[in-house]
Amino acid sequence: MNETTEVSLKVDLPGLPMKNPIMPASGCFAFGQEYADFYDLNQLGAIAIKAATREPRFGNPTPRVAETRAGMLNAIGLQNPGVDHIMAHELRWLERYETPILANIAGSTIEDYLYVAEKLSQDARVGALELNISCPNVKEGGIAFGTVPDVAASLTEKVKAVSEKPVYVKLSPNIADIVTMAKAVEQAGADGLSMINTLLGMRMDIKTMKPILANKMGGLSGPAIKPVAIRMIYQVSQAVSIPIIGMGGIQSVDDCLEFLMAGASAVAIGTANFVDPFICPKIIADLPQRLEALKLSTIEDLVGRSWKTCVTV
Amino acid sequence: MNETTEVSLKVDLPGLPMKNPIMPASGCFAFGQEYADFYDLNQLGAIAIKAATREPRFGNPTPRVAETRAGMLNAIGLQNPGVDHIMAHELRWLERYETPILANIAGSTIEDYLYVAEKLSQDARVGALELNISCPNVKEGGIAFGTVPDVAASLTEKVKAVSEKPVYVKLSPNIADIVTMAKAVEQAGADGLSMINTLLGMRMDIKTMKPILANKMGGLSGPAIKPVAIRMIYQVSQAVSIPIIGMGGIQSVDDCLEFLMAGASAVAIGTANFVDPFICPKIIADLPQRLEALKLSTIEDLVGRSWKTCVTV
Amino acid sequence: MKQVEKMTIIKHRCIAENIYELTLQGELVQSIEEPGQFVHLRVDNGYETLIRRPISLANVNKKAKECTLIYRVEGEGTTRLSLKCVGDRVDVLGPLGHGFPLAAASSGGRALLVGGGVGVPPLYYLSKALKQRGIQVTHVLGFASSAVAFYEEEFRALGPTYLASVDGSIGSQGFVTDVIRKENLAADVIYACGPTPMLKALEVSCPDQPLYLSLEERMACGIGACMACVCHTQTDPEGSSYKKICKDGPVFKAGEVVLG
Amino acid sequence: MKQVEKMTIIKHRCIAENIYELTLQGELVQSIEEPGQFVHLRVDNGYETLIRRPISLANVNKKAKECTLIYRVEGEGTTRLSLKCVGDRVDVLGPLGHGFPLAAASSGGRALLVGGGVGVPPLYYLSKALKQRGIQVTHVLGFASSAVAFYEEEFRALGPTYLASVDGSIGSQGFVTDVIRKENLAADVIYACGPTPMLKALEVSCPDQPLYLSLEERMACGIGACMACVCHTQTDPEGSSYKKICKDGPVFKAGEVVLG
Ligand SMILES: Cc1cc2nc3c(=O)[nH]c(=O)nc-3n(C[C@H](O)[C@H](O)[C@H](O)COP(=O)(O)OP(=O)(O)OC[C@H]3O[C@@H](n4cnc5c(N)ncnc54)[C@H](O)[C@@H]3O)c2cc1C
Ligand SMILES: Cc1cc2nc3c(=O)[nH]c(=O)nc-3n(C[C@H](O)[C@H](O)[C@H](O)COP(=O)(O)OP(=O)(O)OC[C@H]3O[C@@H](n4cnc5c(N)ncnc54)[C@H](O)[C@@H]3O)c2cc1C
Ligand SMILES: Cc1cc2nc3c(=O)[nH]c(=O)nc-3n(C[C@H](O)[C@H](O)[C@H](O)COP(=O)(O)O)c2cc1C
Ligand SMILES: Cc1cc2nc3c(=O)[nH]c(=O)nc-3n(C[C@H](O)[C@H](O)[C@H](O)COP(=O)(O)O)c2cc1C
Ligand code: FES
Ligand code: FES
Repeated sequence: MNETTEVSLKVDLPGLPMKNPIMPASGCFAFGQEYADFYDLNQLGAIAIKAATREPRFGNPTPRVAETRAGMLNAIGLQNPGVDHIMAHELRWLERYETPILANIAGSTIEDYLYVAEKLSQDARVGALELNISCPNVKEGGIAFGTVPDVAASLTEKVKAVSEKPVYVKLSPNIADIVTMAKAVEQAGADGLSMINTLLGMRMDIKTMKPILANKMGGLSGPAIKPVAIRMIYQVSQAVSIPIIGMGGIQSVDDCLEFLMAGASAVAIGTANFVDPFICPKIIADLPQRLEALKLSTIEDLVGRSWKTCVTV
Repeated sequence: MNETTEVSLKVDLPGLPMKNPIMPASGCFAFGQEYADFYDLNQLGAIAIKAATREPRFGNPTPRVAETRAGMLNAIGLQNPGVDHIMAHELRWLERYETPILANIAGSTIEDYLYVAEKLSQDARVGALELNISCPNVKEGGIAFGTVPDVAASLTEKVKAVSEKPVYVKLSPNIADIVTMAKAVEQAGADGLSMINTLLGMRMDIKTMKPILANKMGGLSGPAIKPVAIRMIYQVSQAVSIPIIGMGGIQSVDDCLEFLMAGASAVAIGTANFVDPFICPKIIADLPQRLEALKLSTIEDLVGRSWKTCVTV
Repeated sequence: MKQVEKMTIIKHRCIAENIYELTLQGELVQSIEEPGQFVHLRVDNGYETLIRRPISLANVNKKAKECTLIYRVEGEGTTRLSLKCVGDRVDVLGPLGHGFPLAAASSGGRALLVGGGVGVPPLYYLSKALKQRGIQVTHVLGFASSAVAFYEEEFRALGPTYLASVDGSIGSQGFVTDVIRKENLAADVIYACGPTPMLKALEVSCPDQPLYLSLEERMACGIGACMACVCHTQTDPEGSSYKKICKDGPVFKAGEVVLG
Repeated sequence: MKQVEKMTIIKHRCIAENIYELTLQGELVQSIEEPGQFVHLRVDNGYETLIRRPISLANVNKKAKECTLIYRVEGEGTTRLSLKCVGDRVDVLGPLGHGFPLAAASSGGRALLVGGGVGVPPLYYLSKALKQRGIQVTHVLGFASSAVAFYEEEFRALGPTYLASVDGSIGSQGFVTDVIRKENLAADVIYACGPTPMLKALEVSCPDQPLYLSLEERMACGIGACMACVCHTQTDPEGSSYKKICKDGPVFKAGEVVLG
């Protein structure tokens, strides 16, 4: 008990050899440039970049964000400069860092997804793909990919066929049975899961009596959704054998621990970056002492501790 | 603009002639006795009583509650003394008040539901039934009633057939497509909808590395879920023509207004009763001046204002 | 009568490692009926700590309209509470629950008060009330270590006081039940508050005297409406009969309810 | 360089109905580059107001390491901010964005500064900076009514100042554009900040002078990472090209972006 434990934060996920389990979540870190003004991005375990689509997208009209209790709504609408621009500029810029890149991809049609997946997977800077089948802010088709297991599985299979890199599927929480969905995409060849994306929500402006967001509905993120994320990860991690990148409301090192105990192998931090630009390095710095306090020496010792009955320590 | 408007808070719902749109939510007010120590229950628009089941139920082991960011989890497990006891004692006690009663009913089988519905609907004290098809804390069957539209519709139809009182169906938010569910139960004869019940969530205890709740998962309520509730009510109220009792995280008069603007005809207040036992009468007292500030004279003027394009004021 | 009041902090200090003594002033104090009752605190007006926290009354001064709570900094709510200053106001719901039956001990009789950790505070108010009624009080207080022990002198001023600690750093090493056995402490009635294992051990080791136990459970409403804090009765341990700790308790006679 | 700092409140007062003047002290002030930049405030450490609030710099004193913000109590965040006291610390991210180009006016030239409501504050810092560079400043300030008007004297000390109000209770009745027309105010460059309808009206009514507009949009990150605050460019009004108000703005040259 009293000997000093050598704590290792390393996590080895398909395509993502991470020096610690912390990455910024897609869409909450753009392509890293803005946060590079605050700290060295090499500190991060990985970086999930903003969703790429085939064509450049402007996204939704503004207002695009609204605050809620312990959360926020966003309806960005996948604004991005398109896969070609991202490869030519954003990924090139990221070459100066060693941190593995998880490239989030989105689309309205299967063809779009395949086009983007094939291209991005060939980029040397990309460690793995993250298939965003769950963006609530895109009107055409987006939702079906995320809520119908067969549709999600078939998309996953096709993306796997064209991708040279491991594929993570990012699951939507706007669904009755997350386990069936997770098993379907595992069966279809997914190398990992990211969960959860945002819950579909809305807020009214009391003065105008209209929705605050121009898009009316938006995705709810932040601490408010954490219990839903923990529950889903707890359920899914016991039903699948591929690793899970957990996210949804993480604001502190203890939140991270909860996700790992629930069954996530690594975590992503979204909304909290907007509150505190230094949140990722802060949590990374806090991890070793918290692990020690729990008398654990690796991150893996923690993964799924809430349901694993016997664990070799 | 400057003449004093006669503000009326009345809301007339099937079986529930309410003098104002505020009622405590089922399970958060027991059968009223405890709150009668704080204020006269005749102030309330209606009272939704705790779920009744055929047999008395102890419910789940403890701990049954856990706090989350801007919310709480509960896994009470429908503890109640059974329908016979409720009719013989709790409803008798409530005879001293004029406030209409919405009697929440739950069960594990269709037969259970029908037994309880028939009995309760014959009680003179009951204004309407609220069919809880969505309790996430009951293991056997509970979830299917709430997530499969056909199952919910068939249950609704059968309950309608045995009930002498209007029937509200209480919808679960743990579902991908709330509109299809709402339309199915409307089609099946529901007189109204209550929404939303709790989101299924979970929390870990960092010290023990285990779930805090003995039942592991529980229902998330409180301000955290409000954006999901508002979104669902906004979607459903435009798709059905039966009234909606809105709930999920209401803590203030402005929260109520948001629900009404989204499309609810009345609202229920749950978790906030635990925070402030006086919350219902406080909100009732705050309503007239807020209506006046919006230059509205009835609650109905507000219902669905966020999506109604032309309204006669 | 239960009420909700913004009470004023008139004293707040750290009395042991992570243990705070908080004195509040307000009208609500007049309604307090008996030791063992508790109050339900709203730590923030905001959403950090949405639900209230139950804390026992450790002392009551009706004339000064003051009551004292002693609490351990446990999680977020108590951490935030510990940062409040004299003059700040705290939203209090109370007094709640049924406390220790003073009448179970008759004047001139002997009462044994057994407390563990943050189960000790309500026993202080109890001991004072018993003493006032002419009852001889003996205390057995268990703490994890001397660092977190408190109120030793205060208890000694009321009657014989034995301490036990897990690490032996204060009093004798061991549990309160060890002390009771070793010192052969007898009484007409025993009152206890502390961790469930301690209460269970007492139930087993003191079967002959009337024994009253104060229980804890995670609570939401604190007034009997939410069903968060129930326990089975011993006559129907698997059935549907139950008691609410917040409303029927927190103090129960040993043998009445099943200890969690 | 942008930074995050807990700045200390050294002055905080109500200067008009629901309008507060807040002076903060800290190292961050050294990094402020130009008028029109803003800071992003975290009002609570908690979850009431999860995301930050953008507020313009209304005055900067680098020697004293002080900056002043003027804000209107609008919703929950600014309400809570208004309750903070001298000595309290506020978590500030800044300085952010690109401000008004001072070089657009040359020494001896004339600048017209047009503000509406809580768009007025950044113009004060701008006016001082212009004046220091030897530029003649004229101000046209619009307010809803005299009750919410502020800083009239401060502006008058820098140059001619015209007021307009919707209800005529202060200055002339009408909009700022009415004043500009009526008074025939001309300048080499116009700087404006205020509600979008005001900015649009200026774009239409002052097509000939260089015109710089400071825009507002609901923000999350404030640094260009979340894409909350974008607007279309006028060269590609329906397309995918865009500017971020937080990072590329909040000040744009008229004609550069589409006004929401
Ligand atoms: C009737 C009663 C009397 C009590 N009297 C005292 C006392 O005099 N002094 C004292 O130090 N403690 C007392 N406790 C325990 C005290 O309520 C908890 O330590 C406290 O609520 C922890 O809150 P937190 O915000 O620090 O922890 P958090 O972990 O942030 O609390 C989260 C939630 O869990 C609940 N919770 C956490 N731990 C406990 C616990 N052990 N028991 C009940 N609820 C818990 C909280 O009330 C809250 O709802 C009493 C409990 C009960 C039921
Ligand atoms: C670059 C910039 C500079 C600004 N400078 C000033 C200033 O100097 N003085 C001043 O009084 N106001 C200024 N504002 C407006 C100010 O940011 C909002 O009034 C304030 O955020 C409202 O917050 P709240 O918590 O009171 O309202 P809430 O309604 O509780 O806010 C909820 C959310 O909406 C956002 N929000 C609400 N209204 C606005 C708005 N009008 N503009 C942008 N976001 C909004 C908030 O930032 C927050 O994220 C500025 C805005 C921007 C974008
Ligand atoms: C402004 C914003 C933009 C987002 N954009 C994306 C995106 O492009 N692709 C994606 O898969 N998820 C996106 N998300 C979802 C986040 O990656 C994350 O799953 C979610 O916000 C929950 O985590 P959090 O609570 O830590 O923010 C976005 C979230 C926010 C708040
Ligand atoms: C402790 C607790 C018990 C509940 N019991 C019931 C119940 O018996 N029947 C039911 O339909 N809903 C029950 N609910 C759900 C509430 O009625 C309500 O739908 C939900 O809590 C959302 O509202 P709120 O955020 O205002 O609490 C319960 C909620 C809580 C917190
Ligand atoms: S805490 Fe609600 S019934 Fe006891
Ligand atoms: S506020 Fe995030 S990009 Fe501007």
